[in-house]
Amino acid sequence: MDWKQQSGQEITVLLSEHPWTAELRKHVGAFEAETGIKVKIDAFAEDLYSDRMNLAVRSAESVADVYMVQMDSALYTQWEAGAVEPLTPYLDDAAKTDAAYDLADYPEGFRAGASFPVGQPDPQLYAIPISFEAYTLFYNKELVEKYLGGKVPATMDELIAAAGDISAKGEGKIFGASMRGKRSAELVDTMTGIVLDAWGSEPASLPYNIWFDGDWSKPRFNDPRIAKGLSYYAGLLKAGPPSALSYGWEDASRFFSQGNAAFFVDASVFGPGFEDAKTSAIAGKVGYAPLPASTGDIGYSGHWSWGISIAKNSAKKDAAWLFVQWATNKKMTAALGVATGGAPRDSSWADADYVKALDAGYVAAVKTQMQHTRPTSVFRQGWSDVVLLVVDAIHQIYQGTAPEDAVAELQTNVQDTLE
Amino acid sequence: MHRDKHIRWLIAPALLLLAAGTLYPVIYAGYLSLLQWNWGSEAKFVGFRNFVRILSGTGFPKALFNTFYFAVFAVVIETLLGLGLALAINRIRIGAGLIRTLMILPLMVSGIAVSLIWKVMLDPTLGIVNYLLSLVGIVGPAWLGTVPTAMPSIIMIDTWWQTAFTFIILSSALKSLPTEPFEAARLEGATPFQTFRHVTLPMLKPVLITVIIFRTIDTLKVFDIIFGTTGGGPLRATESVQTLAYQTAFKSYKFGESAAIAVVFSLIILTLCIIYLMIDTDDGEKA
Amino acid sequence: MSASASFRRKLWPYAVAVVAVAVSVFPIFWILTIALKTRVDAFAMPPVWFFSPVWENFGKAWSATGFSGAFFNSLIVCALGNILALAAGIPAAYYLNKRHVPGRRTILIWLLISYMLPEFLFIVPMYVLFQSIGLYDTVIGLALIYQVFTLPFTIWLLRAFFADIPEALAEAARLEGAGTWRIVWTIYVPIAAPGIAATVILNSIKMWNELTIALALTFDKAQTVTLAVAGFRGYASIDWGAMSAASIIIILPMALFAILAQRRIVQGLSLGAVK
Amino acid sequence: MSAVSLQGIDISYGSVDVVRNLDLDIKSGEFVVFVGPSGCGKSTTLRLIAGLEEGRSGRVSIGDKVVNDVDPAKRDVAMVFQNYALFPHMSVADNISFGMRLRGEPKEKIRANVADVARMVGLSDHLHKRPGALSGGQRQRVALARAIVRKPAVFLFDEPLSNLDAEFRAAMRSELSRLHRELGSTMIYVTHDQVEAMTMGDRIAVLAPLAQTGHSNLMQFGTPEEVYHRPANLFVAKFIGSPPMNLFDGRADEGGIRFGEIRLPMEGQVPAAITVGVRPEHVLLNTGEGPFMTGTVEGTENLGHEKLWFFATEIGRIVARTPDTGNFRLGEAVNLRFPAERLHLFDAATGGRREART
Amino acid sequence: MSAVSLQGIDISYGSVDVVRNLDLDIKSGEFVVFVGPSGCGKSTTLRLIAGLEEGRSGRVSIGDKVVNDVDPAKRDVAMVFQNYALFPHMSVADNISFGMRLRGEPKEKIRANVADVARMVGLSDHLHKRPGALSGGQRQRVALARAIVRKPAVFLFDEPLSNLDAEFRAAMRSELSRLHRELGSTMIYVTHDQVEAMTMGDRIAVLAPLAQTGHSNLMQFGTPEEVYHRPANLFVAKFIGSPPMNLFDGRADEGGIRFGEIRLPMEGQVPAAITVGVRPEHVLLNTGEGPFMTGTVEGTENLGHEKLWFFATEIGRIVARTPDTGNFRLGEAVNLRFPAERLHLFDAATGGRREART
Ligand SMILES: Nc1ncnc2c1ncn2[C@@H]1O[C@H](COP(=O)(O)OP(=O)(O)OP(=O)(O)O)[C@@H](O)[C@H]1O
Ligand SMILES: Nc1ncnc2c1ncn2[C@@H]1O[C@H](COP(=O)(O)OP(=O)(O)OP(=O)(O)O)[C@@H](O)[C@H]1O
Ligand SMILES: [Mg+2]
Ligand SMILES: [Mg+2]
Repeated sequence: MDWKQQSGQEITVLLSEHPWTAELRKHVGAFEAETGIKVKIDAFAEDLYSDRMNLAVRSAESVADVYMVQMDSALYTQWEAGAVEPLTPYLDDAAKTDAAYDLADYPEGFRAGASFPVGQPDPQLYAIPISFEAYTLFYNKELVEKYLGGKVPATMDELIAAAGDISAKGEGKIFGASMRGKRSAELVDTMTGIVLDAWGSEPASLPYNIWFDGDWSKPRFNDPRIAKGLSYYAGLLKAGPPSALSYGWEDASRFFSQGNAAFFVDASVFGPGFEDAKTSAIAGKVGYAPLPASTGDIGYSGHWSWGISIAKNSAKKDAAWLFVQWATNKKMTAALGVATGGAPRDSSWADADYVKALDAGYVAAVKTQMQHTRPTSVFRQGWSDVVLLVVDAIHQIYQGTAPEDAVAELQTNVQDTLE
Repeated sequence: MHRDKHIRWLIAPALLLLAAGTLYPVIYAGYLSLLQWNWGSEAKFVGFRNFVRILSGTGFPKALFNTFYFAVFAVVIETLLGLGLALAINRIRIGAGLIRTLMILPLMVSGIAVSLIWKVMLDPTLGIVNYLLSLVGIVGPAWLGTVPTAMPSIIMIDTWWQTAFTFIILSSALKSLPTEPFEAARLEGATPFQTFRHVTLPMLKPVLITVIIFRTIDTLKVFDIIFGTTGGGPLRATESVQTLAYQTAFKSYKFGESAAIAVVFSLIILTLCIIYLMIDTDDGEKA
Repeated sequence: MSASASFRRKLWPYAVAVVAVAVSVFPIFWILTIALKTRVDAFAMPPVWFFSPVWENFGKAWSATGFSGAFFNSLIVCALGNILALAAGIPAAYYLNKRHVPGRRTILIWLLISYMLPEFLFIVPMYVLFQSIGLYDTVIGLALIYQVFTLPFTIWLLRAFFADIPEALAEAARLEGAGTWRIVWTIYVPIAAPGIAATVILNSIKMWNELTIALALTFDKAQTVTLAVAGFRGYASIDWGAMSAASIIIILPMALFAILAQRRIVQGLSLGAVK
Repeated sequence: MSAVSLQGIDISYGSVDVVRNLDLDIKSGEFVVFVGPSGCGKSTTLRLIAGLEEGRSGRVSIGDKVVNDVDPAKRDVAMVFQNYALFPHMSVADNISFGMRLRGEPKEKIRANVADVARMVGLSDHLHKRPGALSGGQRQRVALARAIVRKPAVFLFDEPLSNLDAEFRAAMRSELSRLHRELGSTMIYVTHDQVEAMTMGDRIAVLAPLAQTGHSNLMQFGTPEEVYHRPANLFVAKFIGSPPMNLFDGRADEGGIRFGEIRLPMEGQVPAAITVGVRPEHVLLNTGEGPFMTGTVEGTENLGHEKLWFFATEIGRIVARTPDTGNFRLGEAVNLRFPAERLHLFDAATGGRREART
Repeated sequence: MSAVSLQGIDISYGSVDVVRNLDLDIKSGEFVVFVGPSGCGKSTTLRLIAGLEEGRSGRVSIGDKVVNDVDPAKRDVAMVFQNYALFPHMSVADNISFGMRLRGEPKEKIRANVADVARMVGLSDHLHKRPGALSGGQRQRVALARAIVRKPAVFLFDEPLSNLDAEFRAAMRSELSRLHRELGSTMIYVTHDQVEAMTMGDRIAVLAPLAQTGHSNLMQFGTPEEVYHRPANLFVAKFIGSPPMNLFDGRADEGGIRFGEIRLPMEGQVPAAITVGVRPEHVLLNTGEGPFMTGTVEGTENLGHEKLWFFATEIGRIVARTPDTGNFRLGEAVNLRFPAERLHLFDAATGGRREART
């Protein structure tokens, strides 16, 4: 395979401001040298990114060649809209793909989430994961030591009880948990991670995930396991600071990193930030653990991924593919994974440099959690509307509505919305 | 000067810009509102189904209510406050320029930054506001975090942010009023309030009406400070028409429905404006 | 009335001003402290009142990718946008200030419609349109599309200001041989200067801080400063310091500009030329 | 320089007619004074000539051109507005030179002309000030200067000296007369000042409010002599002269008229009711010969250079004017004589002048 | 009702002094007229009394209260502004009744009072109009009506009749005099009209611009008689009277003064240079006895009731006023006589009046 085959091209890469992106910038020079392709990186903050990326890939003119995409319904919608280029043909072409690339190094679940059409024969791959996040438990070792005698709760019920306890003792300064509760579709993954914990080991398959019973016309939001999962979430919010319902991730993580909360349940990607003494008051004091179990002794959870894709409207797809291939090869995945703490290739977790760069507790926890995660995505138009309804249900439970009543209403609302 | 034949050229450039900027999107939006279209996939003509949907659902009416709740309070407070401040500062001779500049600083902060800073300041635990309140023995509420306090908090944030808008316009309007009627009113024994009521207010009327119209539209279109602080929560307590429409368009990709929301909403605002223009028959009367 | 009463009469506006200024400025001051403190101090409560300022956030903000470029883009967009809005808006305001001109009411309503168009409703069609006519990702395109809200605002506001100017002045100028354009530019514009200054300040602020349209209709060449600031909100981490510093930096040109424009507003004019 | 002619002019504000059926032929280079009670339409007529007001019907010509459709800017007309209409944002100098600057005249010339006319109206020390910092009279002078500096074909002056003191007013009057001679411009001048009306105009147009006359506003258009000494009707007789003419009822009496104890012969057809007028300065006090009536001194006013005397007589109150030398006591009885050749007779029904005296 | 007293008043705009060291004691119920050239500070002084202007120093009292720190609203002063200062957004009726409405007086009373004063100023038909739809004179009458309806302790009139016609003006003068009698209010009245000044005021204050006098603005404060017949200085002599007093240079000559061929004896110390004045109506034409000089008729002005004659003489131009009877031809030589008791003498250096004549 000739890395120089597209030399002289210039490609535009549209990225979200993600730790991966920051790390990538340091390596782009090497790619340019190796391929002779010039790379222009356009990176935007996440909340601006989605809108712009969606405009860019759907436009008639080419705006970006390679772009970062959320490997959930966002990718799915683009696929439906025919805006994204299938990558399988490139992978299958020996002239375009290096023999050492090894797609199988990615866990099956990651690949499945980016292959369409779902559940049909011969699906095509549309994105390659660049980072993943598993929903895990972070704790403040000092506070756990002070209030719980160092014992990390083993079950969800214990966790919530302990968190409530800490809040009660914390005199309005220290709280048991810090969770994001702001009404936003962004909440989908954290929330799904916790519901998956309540769901346990039972199967849940894409595109419906746990939410539908194998058919879009059969929502099961009033399933007792979902009710339980949502009430966990509400319970954790309740054990948090009083304005938790207005907290986005930036507020929840800041609250935790200032040392005011004992527990924080969210994506593993926050880990590296907490260990940075410049931005965190609790660097070196953070403990990591898989989500506490809700039944049995294993805590289940969800994972979620960013991927990169090639825009259908790109005029330089071959050069774009070279970039995608390079950025996701084994070496780069491990190198860039250092920044995200979530390298999506199995091989990375065996990479000494990668593991060494991260907190040992963190690596252990994420590695364990990875064994018990499922995708948090649902592939359906309008899914984010439903997510907001789910968030509303959490808010209701938070405000005191009985979980059963909340999910019953949720079920009706979802039916209305999807009808 | 009715005989001025060229006067119609004065409006031409504005009409041109206006036509270019609005005709196409307005027609487009009207058309979109009749479609079921998910941006990319096939568009399907569904007639007025989108309208029926949004009007019969709970989301839109709730958002509409919230929006008016917000708008009414924000406009009233900001107008009164802006007017009061403009009147007060108008009496200041020395340092007025500096004071005015400092007072319009909030307006210069972008919506994102406003949301961030106020969320930081209003944090019940880590925020300066409740800390300062605690110094005087008040236990501050959870501001953005509870249903009853969320919207008032947003109104408060908007008041901080946008009062400068009404203030600066009314300030300059006060500056351009003729001084003679004020002197006459003083001699007639008018108290400051009476002067305000009978002289200042009527003379400010054209500007004041304009300010209110634009503030009303602005507040009805409220988006960034809600999006940035509560995202419409808790429990939809702060969801506005714009956040709903945004969500519908850019998060759910339901462009037809989003356009329908916009159309209904525009019609409501339009009706308000037309009612105003009908009532206001004697605008522009001169001495 | 005693001397102290008259003293009080003169002082209360200052008291009001002090409170108003304090309330207006405090949150901005707070942003500034976040920019100047270390991240950990920034959010400590009770607040850390005494700290040695960390200036690096400002350097970091300014040198962040695209920030300075975006800064100048925004300046150009503001300048162009204001020029367009005034060039088209002043004559239009004059026209619409007259009572019996054709289409007056219709145009006034149309202006309001234009102003109230939800941005996300027209960014999709505009995105498509701009790409096909080459205005996508240009400062000119942005300045043009901003007229959708700056123009209505300018026209309505100036119309209200023009309403206070006695018609006799226009008549006098006309007899002196001035055509309509001259009358507008040499009589109405200078007399309504406070109003125009306020309009320009407000338009500038609005364009400077506009996010949604800029997000949709620019890519990199014409990226504006608000987009650049939003860039400090990263994924799973916000560079609070740099973001705050950037927020302060982007207030500066507007503030500077406002100070200049203030003069016009403060001066005012006594219209003591007409009985 | 240009004749101004109005033909069949009607002007109304909304549904209210202000001017109706006005015909006026002003000769080129003539100095015409408009007088009339407040609200009778003087300013409106000037504005019509300037092109600032549009008549409902009628024809306006300047020179030999019908100007109904000509832009005010192109009529070569300068106007001193009754309310000054100064530009508040310009200095006095800039106000005055506005028109010249518009026409792009050379800076040097502008400066020289402004300096000239400023000296003429006594504003040399105020050229840098804005109108807001001027006194009332100073503002009026700026308005005057702005018109004068233009040297147009037609000047329209709307009470241009009303706020000036007597001394200055006299000076300005002669300046304007000089200007009129030098430029030969047509000038139309509205004033409430009797002295100005009498001394400045080649002809005087006396206007009345429509409400009072019903048909047309123009009551008389003639030389000052004519208007003062041969008022065309009662309206003019009352309006011109200060204090106004004494008027009293007379009645036809054997081919003559009689009022009080005085009887005058009269030729031609004598109207049944007649109004007799005599100006205060023509009432002879204790002098002259012939029939007289007795008046009792009721009051006096000393104007400095002259005195007014108010008498109660059998026909009503009579005012007489004398040089300040005369002296009567209050209550004193004085013989009042009215020289026949000084009497004015008007048909009491129509108000028209009757000249039927031998 | 209230005396108005100014003591040591200085007023300046920025660095320019407009009024300096003004002392004026106006008695309660007095009618005082302010006259003076345009820009001399009349309006400024009224505004000071009203409280709209703040002096740099000095004391203003109304009644027996020092009002320097009293709000204008509380001074019980009504003012007719020179520029009217009407409320543009209110109807005439509302303009007039503004103060009454503020005080919450009963509707019925307001309506009645407004109707009364509107009738008095002739605005009954215009009560519903806004100022913008009024003629200049009508606006002025609204301003007048607004002040009158108040019936305050002190009235300040700033040229309240300048835009009214002679007939109406005369009517208003007597209305104001009646009001003055009835209310007993103190009235201060600025005018440029000599007739008004002479007839209306109990006393006249003659003001001069600071620039011309240097020390103080007040040139004379006395009854109309005094001011007209015994002007305190050259300034007053020139300013009062229209046409103004004839002034010419005289010189000391053997215990008397001489001008032209005329010599007058004079007692006391005679200043080296003296200015002699005589009013136009005191110049005798071809009559009287004693020394005369010859003047050639240069021009004439017919004011209707009187004539002005302009003579060229060896001492300069002399104006004479006669009843309209006299008649001279242009160029005719006429004997001019100046009765000694009618002459005014002023020290040419200081301008002060000299009474040193026997
Ligand atoms: N706001 C001001 N700023 C500066 N100078 C002023 C201001 N107002 C008035 N003046 C000056 O003060 C002087 C006195 O003005 P004032 O209005 O009192 O004159 P006036 O005697 O009323 O004259 P007029 O008879 O023309 O009305 C004038 O020379 C005028 O130019
Ligand atoms: N804009 C207007 N709308 C309605 N009526 C008006 C308007 N302007 C003037 N008038 C009326 O028209 C009549 C004539 O006004 P005009 O100004 O010509 O009078 P004028 O003779 O100049 O009086 P003055 O001597 O008082 O200046 C007045 O009765 C006035 O009330
Ligand atoms: Mg007029
Ligand atoms: Mg004055």
